Formats: sequence, C-alpha cells, structure tokens
Amino acid sequence: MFTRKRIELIIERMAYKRAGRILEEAGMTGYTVLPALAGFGNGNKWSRDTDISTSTDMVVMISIGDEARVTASLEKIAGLLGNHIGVVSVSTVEVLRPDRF
Amino acid sequence: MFTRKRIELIIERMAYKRAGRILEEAGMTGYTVLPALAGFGNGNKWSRDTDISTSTDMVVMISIGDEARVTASLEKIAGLLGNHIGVVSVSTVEVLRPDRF
Amino acid sequence: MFTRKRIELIIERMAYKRAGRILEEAGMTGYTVLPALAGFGNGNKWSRDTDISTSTDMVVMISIGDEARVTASLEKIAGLLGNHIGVVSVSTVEVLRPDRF
Amino acid sequence: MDVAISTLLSPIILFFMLGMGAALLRSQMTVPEAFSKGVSLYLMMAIGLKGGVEMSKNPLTTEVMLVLLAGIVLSFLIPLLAFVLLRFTTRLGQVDAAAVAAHYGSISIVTFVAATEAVRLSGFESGGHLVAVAALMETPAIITALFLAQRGSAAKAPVAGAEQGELVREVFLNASVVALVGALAVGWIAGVDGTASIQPFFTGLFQGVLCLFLLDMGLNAGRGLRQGWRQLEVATIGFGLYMPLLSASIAAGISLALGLPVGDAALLMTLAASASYIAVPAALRLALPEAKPSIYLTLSLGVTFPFNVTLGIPIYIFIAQAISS
Amino acid sequence: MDVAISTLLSPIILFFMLGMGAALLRSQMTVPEAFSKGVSLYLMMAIGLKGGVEMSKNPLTTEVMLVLLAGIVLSFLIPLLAFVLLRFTTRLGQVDAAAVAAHYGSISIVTFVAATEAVRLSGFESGGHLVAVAALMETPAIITALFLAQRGSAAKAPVAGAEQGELVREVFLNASVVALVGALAVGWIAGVDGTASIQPFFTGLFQGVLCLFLLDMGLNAGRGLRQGWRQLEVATIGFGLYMPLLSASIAAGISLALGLPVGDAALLMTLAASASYIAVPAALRLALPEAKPSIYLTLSLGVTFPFNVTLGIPIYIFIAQAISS
Amino acid sequence: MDVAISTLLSPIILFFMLGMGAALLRSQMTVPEAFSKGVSLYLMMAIGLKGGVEMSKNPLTTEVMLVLLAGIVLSFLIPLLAFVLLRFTTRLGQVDAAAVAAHYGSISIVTFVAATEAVRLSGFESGGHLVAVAALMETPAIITALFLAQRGSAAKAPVAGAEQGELVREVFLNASVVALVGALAVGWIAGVDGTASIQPFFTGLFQGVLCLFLLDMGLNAGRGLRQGWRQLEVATIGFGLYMPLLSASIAAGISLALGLPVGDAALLMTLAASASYIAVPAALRLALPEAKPSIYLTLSLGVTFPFNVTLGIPIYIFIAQAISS
Ligand SMILES: Nc1ncnc2c1ncn2[C@@H]1O[C@H](COP(=O)(O)O)[C@@H](O)[C@H]1O
Ligand SMILES: Nc1ncnc2c1ncn2[C@@H]1O[C@H](COP(=O)(O)O)[C@@H](O)[C@H]1O
Ligand SMILES: Nc1ncnc2c1ncn2[C@@H]1O[C@H](COP(=O)(O)O)[C@@H](O)[C@H]1O
Ligand code: NA
Ligand code: NA
Ligand code: NA
Repeated sequence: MFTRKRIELIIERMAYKRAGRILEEAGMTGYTVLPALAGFGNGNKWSRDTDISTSTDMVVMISIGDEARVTASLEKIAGLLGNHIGVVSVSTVEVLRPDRF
Repeated sequence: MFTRKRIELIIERMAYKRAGRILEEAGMTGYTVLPALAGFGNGNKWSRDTDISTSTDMVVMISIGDEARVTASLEKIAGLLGNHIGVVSVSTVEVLRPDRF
Repeated sequence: MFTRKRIELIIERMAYKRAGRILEEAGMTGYTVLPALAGFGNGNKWSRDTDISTSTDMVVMISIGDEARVTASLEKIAGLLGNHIGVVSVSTVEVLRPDRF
Repeated sequence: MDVAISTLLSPIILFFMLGMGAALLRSQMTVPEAFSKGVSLYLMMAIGLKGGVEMSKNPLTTEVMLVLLAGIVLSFLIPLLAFVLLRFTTRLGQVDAAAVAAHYGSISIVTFVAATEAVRLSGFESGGHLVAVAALMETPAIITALFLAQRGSAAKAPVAGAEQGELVREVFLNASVVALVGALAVGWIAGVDGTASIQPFFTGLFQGVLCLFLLDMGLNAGRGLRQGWRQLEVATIGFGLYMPLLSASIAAGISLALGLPVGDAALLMTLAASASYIAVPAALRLALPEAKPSIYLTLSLGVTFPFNVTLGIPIYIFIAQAISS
Repeated sequence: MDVAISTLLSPIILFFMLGMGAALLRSQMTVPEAFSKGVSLYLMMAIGLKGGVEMSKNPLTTEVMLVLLAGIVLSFLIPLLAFVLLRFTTRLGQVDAAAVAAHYGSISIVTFVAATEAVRLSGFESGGHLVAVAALMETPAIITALFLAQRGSAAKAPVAGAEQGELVREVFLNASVVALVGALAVGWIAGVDGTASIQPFFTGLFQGVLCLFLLDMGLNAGRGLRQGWRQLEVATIGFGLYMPLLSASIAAGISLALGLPVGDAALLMTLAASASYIAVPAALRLALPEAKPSIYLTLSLGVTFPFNVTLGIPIYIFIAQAISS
Repeated sequence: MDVAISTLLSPIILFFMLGMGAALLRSQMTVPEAFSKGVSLYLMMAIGLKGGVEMSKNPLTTEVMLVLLAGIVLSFLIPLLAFVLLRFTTRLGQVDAAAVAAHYGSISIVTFVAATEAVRLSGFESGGHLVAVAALMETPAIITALFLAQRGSAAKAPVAGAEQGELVREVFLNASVVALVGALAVGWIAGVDGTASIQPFFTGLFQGVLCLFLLDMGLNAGRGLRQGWRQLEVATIGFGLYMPLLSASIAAGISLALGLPVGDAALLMTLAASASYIAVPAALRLALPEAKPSIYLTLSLGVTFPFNVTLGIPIYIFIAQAISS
C-alpha cells in the first residue's frame, strides 16, 4: 500500500465547480462530489428539501492525491473558502495503485 | 495545518436530528449530513428506493471538531446508538482554520 | 477506543453490489453506499443529472472492519477495479464497539 | 363474486401484481424515492379534496360524527386486541408486539383508496367523511402501542425534551395527516365550484396515477416480503392474514350498529383491516427504536397490504352488502 | 373586494396557507427537491407555451414592444430604489443591500402565475406577451446589483475567467429563463393547432399542479420565515412589505402612461412587486458570495412572497382597475 | 415533405431542439434524475398500455407473429453488421466495437414513441403489436454483442455465479422491459373498457409529457455530444449517421416482404434504426466493463438519437410510403 492524502471539502453546491477547477489545476487526478442532505454551522441549520433556490445546499468533495499536489491546491482552496462558506480537511489514506494519484 | 478529530456517524435518518443535538450540546461547531443509498449490516441489506416508509434509511453525519469536544460527544452518541442502529468512527484530520472548530 | 480500518471505495453504481459481495465474503460486517453527484477523473467529467442511463454514476462505499478482513478484501476489490473504473483507499479509524467490526 | 373478479382484473390491481411479480423475480426495477413520494402526496391531496368537496355538499350529521368517533375508537382499541393475540400466538417480545399492534390499529391510505375505487366499481356510493375517518385513525393506535410497550417495564419514558416535541410533531403533523386533513379542509372551504378548475388534475388523473403508484407499491411489497419473510415465524405471518379479517368484522359490527350504507361500511372495514407502513414506522423509529422494522414492515407491507388489496377488499365489500341488506 | 375574498379562498391560496401553517407548526412534511424541481419546470413550460400561443395569434404591436421595454427598464431601475431605501432605513451593508435589491428588481414566476389566475378569476384578459416580460425582467436586476455592490469599493472584479463564463451562463441561461423563453418560442412557432395535442397536459392540469406547487412554496416560505426572521431587523421586514407596493405603483404609473388594459397592468405591477428566490440567489452565490442568503432569501421568500400571493395581488388588480377606468 | 416539416415543427421536436441547444450553449439547466426516471416510467407504461389495448381488439394473426419474429431476428443480426462495419471502418477494438454494436441492435423507446406520434401526424395507423416488437428487440442484441466480444479471445467468461444472475436479471428484467411488457399485458387483459378510467392519465397527457421528456433528452444528448465528441473519430461519428439508415433499409425490406401497412413499416424501420442508451449501457457496465461508455453513449445518445428524432423518422415514414404503394 502507498500513502496518499485525501482532501475532504464541504462546500456550497454553487461553488464546487470552482473548487474542481482548482484541484484540476493543482494536478489532482480526480475528485468525487457527494450531495449533502442537511447540515449545521454558525448556529444555522439548513436542509435540502426546504430551500427551493438550492443555493445554500452543501456538497462534499473528495479528492485523493499525493501530498505535494494536495498542499499546492490547499492554498487556493483556502482562498475560495474565504468567500464561500465551507470546510476543508485533509487526512492520510493508503491506496493500491500509486500511479493513479 | 492543525490537527482535529472527524466523527463519522452512520445512523438512521430518523435519528440524525437527535445526534445533531448531541453534537451541538457537546460544542461541535457544525456537522453535515449525507444521504445513504443502500447498505448492509447484521446480515440485512437495505436500499433507499425500496422502503417507502423511509424509516430504515441511513445517513452519514460528518462533524469535525477538537478532540475534547469530540470525546465529550462520543459518550452520548454511544447512548443514542444503544437504541438506534448505526456505526460511529473517529479519525484524525488536518484543517486550515483551527479557530473554526 | 479501538483501532479499525475504513475502506472507502469510489466505484460505479452498477458495480457496487459486486463490491458488496466481495466485502461480505471477506467477513466485513457491513457497508454503506452513498450516491455521488458528479465527478472528474482521467480528464472526463460526469454528472448524475446528465446521464439518463445512470450507468456511469459513481457511488462511494464505506466499510469499517478489522485490518485482517480489510486486507483480505482488498485483493479481490483490486481485481474488480481492474474492470470497473473506481478508486479504493484505506484509512485508520477508532471505533467504540470493537465487537461490532 | 364477479365483482371480486372485476376488482382483481382492474388495471390498478394488475399493476400491483406486476410490481410484486417483478420484485419477487428480483428485477432491479425501482421507482425513485423522490418521485413516488411526490406521487403519494398527490394521491393524499386528491383523496382529501374529494372528501372535503363531498362533505361540503351536506351538513355534518350526528351519523357522520358517530362514524368519526367509531374510527378513533377502533384505532385506539384494535392495537390492544392485536397485542394480546401476538403475545399469545407468537414469540414476539413486548416491544415488537406493541410495535406491530400500532401498525394494525393505524391505516394504509393506499388500501383505502383502492377500496374506494373497488366500491365505485361495485356501483356503491361512499361518503366523503370516510376520508376524515381515515385521517383520524392514523395516530391513536400509536399512543396505545407506546402505552403497551412501556407497560410494566419500569423503563424510562422513551423520549423527553426536544425528543418529545419531535415525536409529537411526527405523530400529529406527519406528511400524510397534514396533506389529508389539509386537502379535506381546502375541499370543504372551496366547495364544488371553487375546486372545479383543479378537478382535471385531482380527479381526472386519479385512477391513472394510482396505477403508477401501485406498481411501485407492488415492487416495495414484493421486496419487503422477499427480504424479510425469513425473519417471520409462521404464526406471525398468519397474524398478518387473519388480523385484517378480525378488525374488519369488528368494524362490520359497528357499521351494522350505526346502520351505515354499504359503501361507507366497506370503507370503514377496510380502514380497520388495513395496516400502516409509512406514518407508524417513522413514528416508531423515534419512539420505540428497539422494535425491529424487519418484523413490522415486512408484516404490514409484505403480507397484509397485498392481502387487503387483492382478496381483502372484495371480501369486505361482500360482507358490507350482506350486513346492510 | 369579494374578488379579493374569492382569490384568498381559491384552492391555490388555501394550499399555500396550508403549507405555510404546517411549516410554522414545525411539521416535518417536505416535498422532495427533485419532485418540486420537476413540477416547477412543468409550470414554466406551461406558462411559456400559453404566452407563446397567444402571441402567435396577433402580430407584434409597438405597444407590446413598449411593455417589453418597460419591463426591462423596471428590472434595471427598481434595484437602485431598493438599494437606497435599504441603505437609509436598515443597517444592511453595501453588499447585502445590493443583494437584496437584486431580488426585488427581478421577479417571482410563481407570483406571476398566481396573479394570472387571479386576473382570470376576476374576469379580465391578459396578453401572452406578459410572459415574455416576465422572462426579460429576471436578469437585468442582477447586473444593476453587481454594479451597486462594487461601486466605490476598489474591490477586484468578483469573478473572472472560467468563473466569468459560469456566471454569465447562470444569469442568462438559467433553467427558468431557458424554460420560459424556450416554451414561449415553441408556443409561438407551433401556434394554436400545433399545440392542440399537448394542451390537456399543459393547460388542463395547470391549476391543479399549481396547488401542489404552492403547498410546497408554503412549506418553504414558512420554514424560511421561522428559521430566518431573527436575522432580520424590523426595518428590513418592513422593506419586504412596502417595497412591493412601491414597485407596483411605479409599474402602475407606466401602465397608465402606456394605457395598458386592466389585466396586463395588474400583471406588470405584480412582476414589479414580486421578488426572486430561485434565479437571483443562485447567481449571487456565484457573484456575491459575501452576501448573506439568510437575509435575502428570508426576505423575498418568507416575507414578500406570502404578502404578494395573499394581499398583494388583489391590491394590484384593484389598482389596475382604478387606473384603467 | 411538408410531413417532414410538420414533424420538425411539432412541439415534441421543438422542445428536443430547445434542450439540445441549451446544452450546447452550456446552460446549467438540468432535469432531476429522479423526476425524469419517473417520467420515463410513465411513458413506458403508457405506450405499453396503448399497445396492449389495441392488441386486445383483434386476435393474434400470423402476420403479427411474423412481425414479432422479424423484430427478434433484426435485434440479433444488426449487431453483426454493425460490428463488421466498425471493425473495418473505425479504429475501435473488438470489445468497444461489440459494445457499440449492441446499442444499434437494441432500440430506443423514446425514438419509437416519437415515431408513433409522427406516423399519427402523417395520418397513418399503426398496430399495437409494434410495442411488443419494441420490447422484444431490446435484449437479443446484447447477447450477440457478448458473443462478439468474447469471440476468439480465450478470455474467461466475463461473469459467473451471482454476477451471472445479476446480469441475466439486468438483461431480461430491466425496468423498461418490465414496464413495457407488463403494461402491455395489463392493457391486453383489461381491454378498452377496463382501461377507460385510466385513459385520461395515460393517453390524454401523453404528448404533453413527451415534450417535457424530450426537453430532458435534448439536454442529455447535447451534453453527451459536447463532452464526448472529442473521443470519437470521424469514421465513428459517420457510423452513427449511416448505420440507422442501413438498419432501416433492412427493416424496409422485411416490411416489404411481409407486406406491412405504412405505419407498421415505418415503426419497424424506426426500431431497427434506433439505438439504445439506457438498457444496453446498464447491461454492458456489468457484462463488458472494459468497453468505454464515453464511446457508445456519445454515439447512440449524442449522434444517432438526434439524427433519428429529427431527420430519420420523416425519412423512414417517406420510405414506408414508397414501398407500400
Ligand atoms: N483521485 C480521485 N479522487 C477522488 N475521486 C476520484 C479520483 N479519481 C477518480 N475519481 C472518481 O472516479 C471516477 C472515475 O475516474 P477514472 O477511473 O479516473 O475515470 C471519477 O469520475 C471520480 O468520480
Ligand atoms: N465542523 C463542521 N463539521 C462538518 N461540517 C461542517 C462543520 N462546520 C460547518 N459544516 C458544514 O458547512 C456548512 C456551513 O457552515 P458555516 O460555514 O459554519 O455556516 C454547514 O451547514 C455544515 O453543512
Ligand atoms: N461495518 C460497517 N461499515 C459501514 N457501514 C456499516 C457497517 N455496519 C453497519 N453499517 C451501516 O449501518 C446499517 C445498519 O447496520 P446494523 O446496525 O449492523 O444493522 C447498515 O445497513 C449499514 O448501512
Ligand atoms: Na387498521
Ligand atoms: Na420585482
Ligand atoms: Na436498433
């Protein structure tokens, strides 16, 4: 097994394409976006089925890549999060096919 | 980067609000709920599209916070899981904005 | 708290039942499947709402279990991923009820 | 009997059987949850409106009041009978028995709708207030069941504080109650003229949409049965088949006592006989999480629902005719 | 006034109130997002088709052109007025004030649809080109608002490059613009005969579907209000109530100047008075992420939308009658 | 030719073009998956019912049997032709060529539905049993393709055990087969009278719902084309345009031999010409995961589907008229 980094980005739906471009430019080989259903933060709760302008929806982006690229992308991501509400965290994972990331 | 803990709670949809209250009371600054599609456990399979009373649906709750608060919430969570089926796991993550959690 | 392994499998919807059987055979006590919304890999983007034959949809499978079983399942999973597009990663988590996994 | 046949060969039932067959043959076909939830909302609004409009035609009689009352009483008491039977005839524990009992005291609105269609097909009328009865019967059973589940066991009250409020709202303001009662009120207020412009949607399409929904119900019932039947002992499955008949006969007695017309009697019997698989499970996951969904869902959705929709309803109509002549 | 009453007691409004009530009572009832998105797509296609078919009946007059122009101008200018009022009467900062202003310059298609129904109920005609006006009024307000938000602040242009294109597409090719304008074009090209076979779906069901959708809107508005009202100072809530009246009166003036028939005047006023809660929020999350959704969404969806749908529309129709006589 | 024009200007096609245009202009508009899946279920039930009801009117003739047989044969053989052409004219490997071939042997039910509408518009009748032909043509092509993909390569059988069963169910019990065949059976059993009460839903709304669905199809086709065309060499795109014509001419020959009426001939040709983009891709993801969806989906959905719906169908009707006179 080979060690890689896993970025987990909890961010507004409207902003995930931008985050995706950032990850792409930083050389991450891929990402996956999961829809969120509800959430809580800053004392506010939101829920998907109760916001017609789905503009406050959050999604969770997962992107696995090598440490260098992850670090590279994090700065820009932080910039993006300056505007858009969201949370980013990084963890260590083991992968089977190192060439893939 | 700063080290934080990430709670991942796989729990029934009907119970996520209770879990949310527990996390909130424990001082966690936020959480995000993702819908699950299907699952397997205790030899039972379930699938969202085949249960009209969506009462056996599971959701995945992610909450990132500092170790103290996470530990604080875990006990109560364990109590909740005593009744409701579900799984809780904790992992270590790195975050950019420590003040946020 | 007790240490366990967490498999995260990002794989096509059509293949998750096969992955599930592999995990089951390897003795994993359960798994949860989350729907993905969109993604990027190999230079291709996909999005759920724009593929009527939902055959290119991805899902994220989470399965928590002890190291031995996880390692056992990984080989077969790798084989499955030889055919189906997807990504597998393993991380370390702490759980409350060791007997459960 | 050819009424029974014609009921069984109506597209609604045929589509239900299609779904059930596909599920038992393990077809992967599914109806997206979001879509079928929307469709069931439509059905509840439509049935509520229909009832309300009809009620707006003639004033509330004491007879109507009595039927409403009868419904509430049935929903409160049926669980007691069910609980006793389950405890004596099956190996179910107190909590699971109480949970199952709650389902049989409550109602299945789809079964009710299928019955109204069958009653219509059989050439009988039915009063709009039966919809109100249906709405009123949804929740009392849950209260009885919670009482039965705690009984004796000095267990802490299951829920308190925020939980309490959450549960109360789930029990009294769940989607089906809101949609049914709300649409009933709308129909009542707006009346025949006021609702004329929305009839093409809510009345014209009703039977067709019902086919689509029952196809989905068939898929759900079939899958529930296929996945869950192993968890059920024979005695429990038996309960899922004779309990509806028991409840129906009690309702038949009441109908006889109140001298209800055939249609109303048949529908009251159907309500008594039908078992919930949406409102009650959701409430019980909150109030009785220890109870096993694999038991009560399989029984009400996989056993009793198919039984009622296919054989039950014709039987109830038949009995209703018998007693009212 | 009994027009007002009959409007308020129409099923459409009753269902809206039902939803709002359920939400304020904290019922857990929800309409799945995927379903209500589909339903709103239907509504926009239906209203677009209707408008297009009617426009196909008679050639484009200069009057029509003038109304279209008036709509665009309104959408450009209303935000200026709104911005000034907000800055002087509330504590909202420049960015939030600009964001709110954008919503009031743009329109709510559901409010528009409810108004067309009310106009019909009141026995007036309305021109199909008003649908085109609605479509045209959706976006100019956003441009004004972005200008207002940057004004003075030497802030970097909010978006550039890929972002730029993304925003432009979101503003000019968002779902509602595409569906409205597209369906309008289809109706125009296919005309009365060409669309005959699809009328049962798009016209026959329209009012009924609208009930279902307004039930959902009520749930959303109620929840928005319940969750968000704390964030709003009284002055801001007040703005959500008097701003529609202001915009409507401006539109009334224009209608008078152009000598519009009652129906068209009422609809133009409604468009001016209505505030967006779908297209604009989405665009602003891209262009002005610093602006707080909890403010502009609560205000337009929780305050102004309910006001317009219940009291506003009857008032606008009343004024339209007054000025046109 | 004005038939062609009137087809191209029918709302159904106009909405398709609207969707395709919006997608090519990179509008973010989408129809929620759950909603469009529900709508497509409706379409398949409706078309199945229609066919079944018509078949219930007159007994099964040998001619009908022969058409059913012809359909099966076409579905089995077209992939062989397609495979050979692809291997000789394109750079596609054995597996991808076989995968693409499977799509062209199978059918697109939406194309079929659009054709039935066009045939109706052109004033021709078509037999209900063509729906049965459509259902029968869905799967044989997959079997041929799997055979072609393994041929020579001593590769392990792709799937076995549980996989095997999963695949078989996906191939023979996928949603469209179940819905089509099932609804056909229901229509057949219930007949004209039995289905009268559900006609308003399944027949009255049909064309309208089709508009909504084709708008979505346009969005999908447009996006598929925009994202995928780079992966396709010119020769492959060419295949997506001439293969339908080839298959149609073969079907034309058979129609001539069987002396089919114009409507039936046009529909059989359309079925032969149409390419699957739902059932087959799903099955191939299980059976031939090595095959690239970006190739076969782009080709069948992005190239052939738009071609058939716009130009193809009028051509097939034109040829059908020619041969049958
Ligand atoms: N590095 C990655 N991190 C997260 N998800 C990925 C990654 N690579 C691929 N994926 C997901 O897997 C899908 C198929 O990727 P690929 O196998 O590279 O075509 C993509 O659309 C993503 O959803
Ligand atoms: N500590 C956290 N853990 C997980 N999700 C979070 C956390 N904080 C915020 N979120 C998510 O981010 C959204 C916006 O949070 P905020 O930026 O605090 O308003 C919330 O609604 C949650 O969905
Ligand atoms: N080891 C596990 N890893 C991931 N998810 C699990 C695991 N065990 C259980 N689950 C999830 O929790 C649900 C209930 O499991 P159980 O409590 O074992 O009946 C399952 O349907 C899965 O969705
Ligand atoms: Na009952
Ligand atoms: Na406005
Ligand atoms: Na074909």
